[in-house]
Amino acid sequence: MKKLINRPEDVVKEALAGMQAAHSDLIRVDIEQRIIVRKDAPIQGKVGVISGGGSGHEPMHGGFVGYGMLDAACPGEVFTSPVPDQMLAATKAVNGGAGVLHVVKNYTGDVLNFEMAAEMAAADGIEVESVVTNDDVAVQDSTWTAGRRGVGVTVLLEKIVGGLAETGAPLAQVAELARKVNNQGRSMGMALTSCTVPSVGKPTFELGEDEMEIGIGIHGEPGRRRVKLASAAEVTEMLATPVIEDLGLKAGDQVLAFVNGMGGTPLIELYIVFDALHRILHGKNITIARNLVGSYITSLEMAGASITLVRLDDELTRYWDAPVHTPALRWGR
Amino acid sequence: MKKLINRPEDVVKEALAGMQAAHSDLIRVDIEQRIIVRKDAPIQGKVGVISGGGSGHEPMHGGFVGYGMLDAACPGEVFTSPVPDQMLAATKAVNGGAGVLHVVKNYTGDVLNFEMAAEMAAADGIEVESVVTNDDVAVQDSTWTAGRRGVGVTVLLEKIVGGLAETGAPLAQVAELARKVNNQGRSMGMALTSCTVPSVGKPTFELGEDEMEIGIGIHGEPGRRRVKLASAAEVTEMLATPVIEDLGLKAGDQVLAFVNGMGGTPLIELYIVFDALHRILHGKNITIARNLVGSYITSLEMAGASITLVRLDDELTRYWDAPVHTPALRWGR
Amino acid sequence: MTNEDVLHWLERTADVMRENRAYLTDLDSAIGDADHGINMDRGFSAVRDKFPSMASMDISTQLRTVGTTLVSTVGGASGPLYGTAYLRAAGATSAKQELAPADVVVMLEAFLGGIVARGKAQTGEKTMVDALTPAVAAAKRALDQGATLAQITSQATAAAEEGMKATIPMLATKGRASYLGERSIGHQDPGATSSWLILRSLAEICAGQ
Amino acid sequence: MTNEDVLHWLERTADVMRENRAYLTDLDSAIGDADHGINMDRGFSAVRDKFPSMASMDISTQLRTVGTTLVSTVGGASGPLYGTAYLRAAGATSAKQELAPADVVVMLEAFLGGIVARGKAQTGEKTMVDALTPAVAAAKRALDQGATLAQITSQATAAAEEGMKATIPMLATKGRASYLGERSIGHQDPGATSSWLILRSLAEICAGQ
Ligand SMILES: Nc1ncnc2c1ncn2[C@@H]1O[C@H](COP(=O)(O)OP(=O)(O)O)[C@@H](O)[C@H]1O
Ligand SMILES: Nc1ncnc2c1ncn2[C@@H]1O[C@H](COP(=O)(O)OP(=O)(O)O)[C@@H](O)[C@H]1O
Ligand SMILES: [Mg+2]
Ligand SMILES: [Mg+2]
Ligand SMILES: [Mg+2]
Ligand SMILES: [Mg+2]
Repeated sequence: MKKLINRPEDVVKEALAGMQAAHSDLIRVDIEQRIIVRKDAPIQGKVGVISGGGSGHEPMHGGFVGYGMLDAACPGEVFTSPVPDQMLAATKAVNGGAGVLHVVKNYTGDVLNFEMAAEMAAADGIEVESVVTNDDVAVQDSTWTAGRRGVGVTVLLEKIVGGLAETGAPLAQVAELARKVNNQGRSMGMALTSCTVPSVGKPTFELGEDEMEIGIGIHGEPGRRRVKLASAAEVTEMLATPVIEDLGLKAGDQVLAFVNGMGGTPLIELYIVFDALHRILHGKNITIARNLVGSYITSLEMAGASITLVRLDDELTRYWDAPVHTPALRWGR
Repeated sequence: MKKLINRPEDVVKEALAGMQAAHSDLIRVDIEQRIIVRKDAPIQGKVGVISGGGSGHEPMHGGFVGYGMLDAACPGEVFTSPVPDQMLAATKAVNGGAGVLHVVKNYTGDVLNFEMAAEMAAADGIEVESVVTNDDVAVQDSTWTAGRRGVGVTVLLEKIVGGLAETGAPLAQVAELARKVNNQGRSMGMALTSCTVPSVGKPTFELGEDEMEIGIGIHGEPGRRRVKLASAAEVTEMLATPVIEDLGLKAGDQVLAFVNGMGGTPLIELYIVFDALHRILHGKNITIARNLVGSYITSLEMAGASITLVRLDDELTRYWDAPVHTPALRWGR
Repeated sequence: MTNEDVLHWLERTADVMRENRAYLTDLDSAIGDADHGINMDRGFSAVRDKFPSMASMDISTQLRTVGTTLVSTVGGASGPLYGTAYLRAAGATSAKQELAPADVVVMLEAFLGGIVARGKAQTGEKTMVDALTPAVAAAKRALDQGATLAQITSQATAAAEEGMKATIPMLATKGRASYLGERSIGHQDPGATSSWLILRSLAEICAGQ
Repeated sequence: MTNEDVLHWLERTADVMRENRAYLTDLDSAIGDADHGINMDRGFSAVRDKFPSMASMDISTQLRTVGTTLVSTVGGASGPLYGTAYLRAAGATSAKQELAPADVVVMLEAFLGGIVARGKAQTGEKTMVDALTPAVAAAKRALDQGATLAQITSQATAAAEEGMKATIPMLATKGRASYLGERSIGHQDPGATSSWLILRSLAEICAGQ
């Protein structure tokens, strides 16, 4: 295992310490409780927006804590959902009296732990709404699965919803916008290589030199199918087509296009994928009104990429454009 | 070779097309002339700041073109210096009458090509100053080498100098600040893995599962020495110590600390390195007044990291903090 | 069984989870995210830290302690699932100083009930439920036939092992493995395996009686 | 030699650079950045595109065209170095309709002169200069002894090959390889190798005469 780490069991703790040291102007890290809280939280009268999940997806979610996005994040062990105690602590830390939104990616572990946390928060008299993201079209016939996974849309949703929450909008409206973003977004990802969970020490799956996985999640789970390596243009086609179809995009639609790297893929390749995606959408007369290109929701050092498209309207565009100031995303201030 | 690319010979061209499609609000890409120009260039009365070098280091340099940083960038083939024609075209495109600064990383290829470009520009009556960055402490006794390489400091220099140029300062002053930043900064890098030049198709060097290279450049050149894998804390020590000593940092000094990923190393590991660096500097009573953590000067998909420290004073801090709006770095607007 | 026996059971479980940390994680690598063994070991290591204080607790309090500890240290799907299981088991044994064979069966039913209540899985979905459901049924049968606690728990363990093996050909429709679709077939479910280990530890303790 | 011979030389050089693309790149992988063969092939492919128009040019214009083409397509260290070399060669042959053996030696001197002027390297620094310096010396010697053009160029090529091999034990102090320090020892310099190939192509053409 080749990683810049110390003891595997200290990876999350030390990465959190590094974030604290680098971003003390924006966030407060509670290493003990394992939560990252916006420095000025709780903000009276503002809905608190929190999220969380396993670590290994950096910058998600801790890198999105700050003005105009998340009020707190709960990092679990690598690829393992955090525990209800963390979510409860985060919920309490950001509750400014207007209630708290839990942004939950649809994985059994995340859903069950956030569910328990919401029960505890309710018991403490804190109003909580939960929104579950499930944008991964690689997971089909969700009646026969735990349901589509929450992946790339989660990042965009946290930005857009955080923008609305900053205006002082009530919890119900914030939750409603969150559901709307989730409904308007779809994603699909692929891997050129596997990744190694530090405490495991060997790759989660083996891939031949001439193979790739299509339809992977963000936890090094094997994908839906293994195929021979293909060109960036072909890969982009494989990812974009099901996304476009599942979302029912039509000529004239405007989208927010997000080309995401899985952690080990350099920016130069992501721009090649974005170029291919741009051609595909242009050919269908679908306009990329906004875009995000970079590694924002990763699987440790996995090489690969995912494509997320969100259908935009004025409301979504407005809150995407709204100022944000977090360690990983910043504009407008 | 596992990459999200099409034909190796199209990598640079397609990545440029992707950048154009993603950032048309900030930059103008001339695929034919192979230059990336700030959208509102030339700006009358403002010194134009340009840089360039081989591709494969994204986001450097193209990702730094925009308000408050570079006016243009010249991307060469992967790991190969661009040609004088590109540099001349970029120089002409950004010349607003106040002259143009060439930021050149110290590699024979870059130096010789920029030298020829400067001769051509002078022949065309454009005032050009060149500043060569050479911050890599891995290269010793530069009387016996082509001199120290230009690495991480280049990124920070382009931001700081771009901030001053934005104020309308004259060419001589801009060049002087550039030399000052270069003098006040040092870097050192390491690799956990090699990288593969697309048109070559196989790794530039082979590294055993238990080996790493210390003192690498940014072109997949082998490093100064090959050692057994070590912990993040030990690696950080190996990189930081020569930087601190060569820069002669003393207790009470303030620095801009830059932990850079080489392309294949995920953010979670960079924060662990930053945590280790923070401990080392804290122990020496050196204050990290500003920092940058992320993959900004890369070697394709190489796994590894580099550490850059720049001694700060009020002037450097002011122009580091100044607003910047480029594809890769943005704050203050 | 006494609170001392329960403590032995929990100690045995903690050891077994450590011994099988890599095995459970390998199973999870094939159809999940390679952490089940790590999760279970982390959770039961936290439980181990509480053993000193648990000697003086009554059975229900011991089980409640395990439940809350797992909930707050395991994470993942198995944390809330096993956490709820032990919490329900605690509820089913409250105020009991000793557990008669019938009480143990009631406890196991509650254990399974907690997992089903939390996870909403039915048998055949390639989860813990596929090991625990036949195990509880076997335990009941043995009890009705007047078997001893040793027989009840060993027959429950045997049934759990069968149920666990039966997950191999199953298509996962719950949990992470369900994302694999057809590719989940041919692999043994990690959670069903940890459930079997929990029961086997119980049987080993009761074998003494 | 006529402008037709020069064109043959350049055509041969372009083919040789293509054939040795991988070889030169491998040499550069060991002590550089794995692109020398790619750079030379890219440059001479661009030159190849100009062959049609070059047939009607005089020798000096042919060489100038090669120089400007290499400068604007190769990049790296070798682009300005070889570019300047051909430009200087063009200068040394201006207004000549044919090159006598003495003119060819003058051309080769100018070629080397351009590389030294641009790169400031001396012999022993593990660069092109280590192949070209002995080659030019050998050419002069042969000329003084009244050798034929075929003999001059083949002796220059032999000297270049020796000089190229002599770079193997050298410690690089110029160019990218110098960053390796001691580790540059034991590897043949890529640029010295391409210089030898350029001379060998010339000798092959002149062998006919
Ligand atoms: N809905 C569910 N009901 C019962 N058991 C489940 C359910 N979902 C998952 N499981 C069990 O959880 C196990 C995985 O646990 P673990 O790997 O620790 O969590 P995660 O899947 O979050 O990484 C699976 O093998 C399966 O037996
Ligand atoms: N200062 C110099 N003078 C002469 N030749 C040089 C000098 N620096 C480098 N070279 C030659 O250039 C060759 C490398 O060329 P190339 O790989 O194309 O460029 P780069 O090093 O920029 O990648 C070296 O093998 C060496 O022979
Ligand atoms: Mg997990
Ligand atoms: Mg090069
Ligand atoms: Mg798991
Ligand atoms: Mg080279």
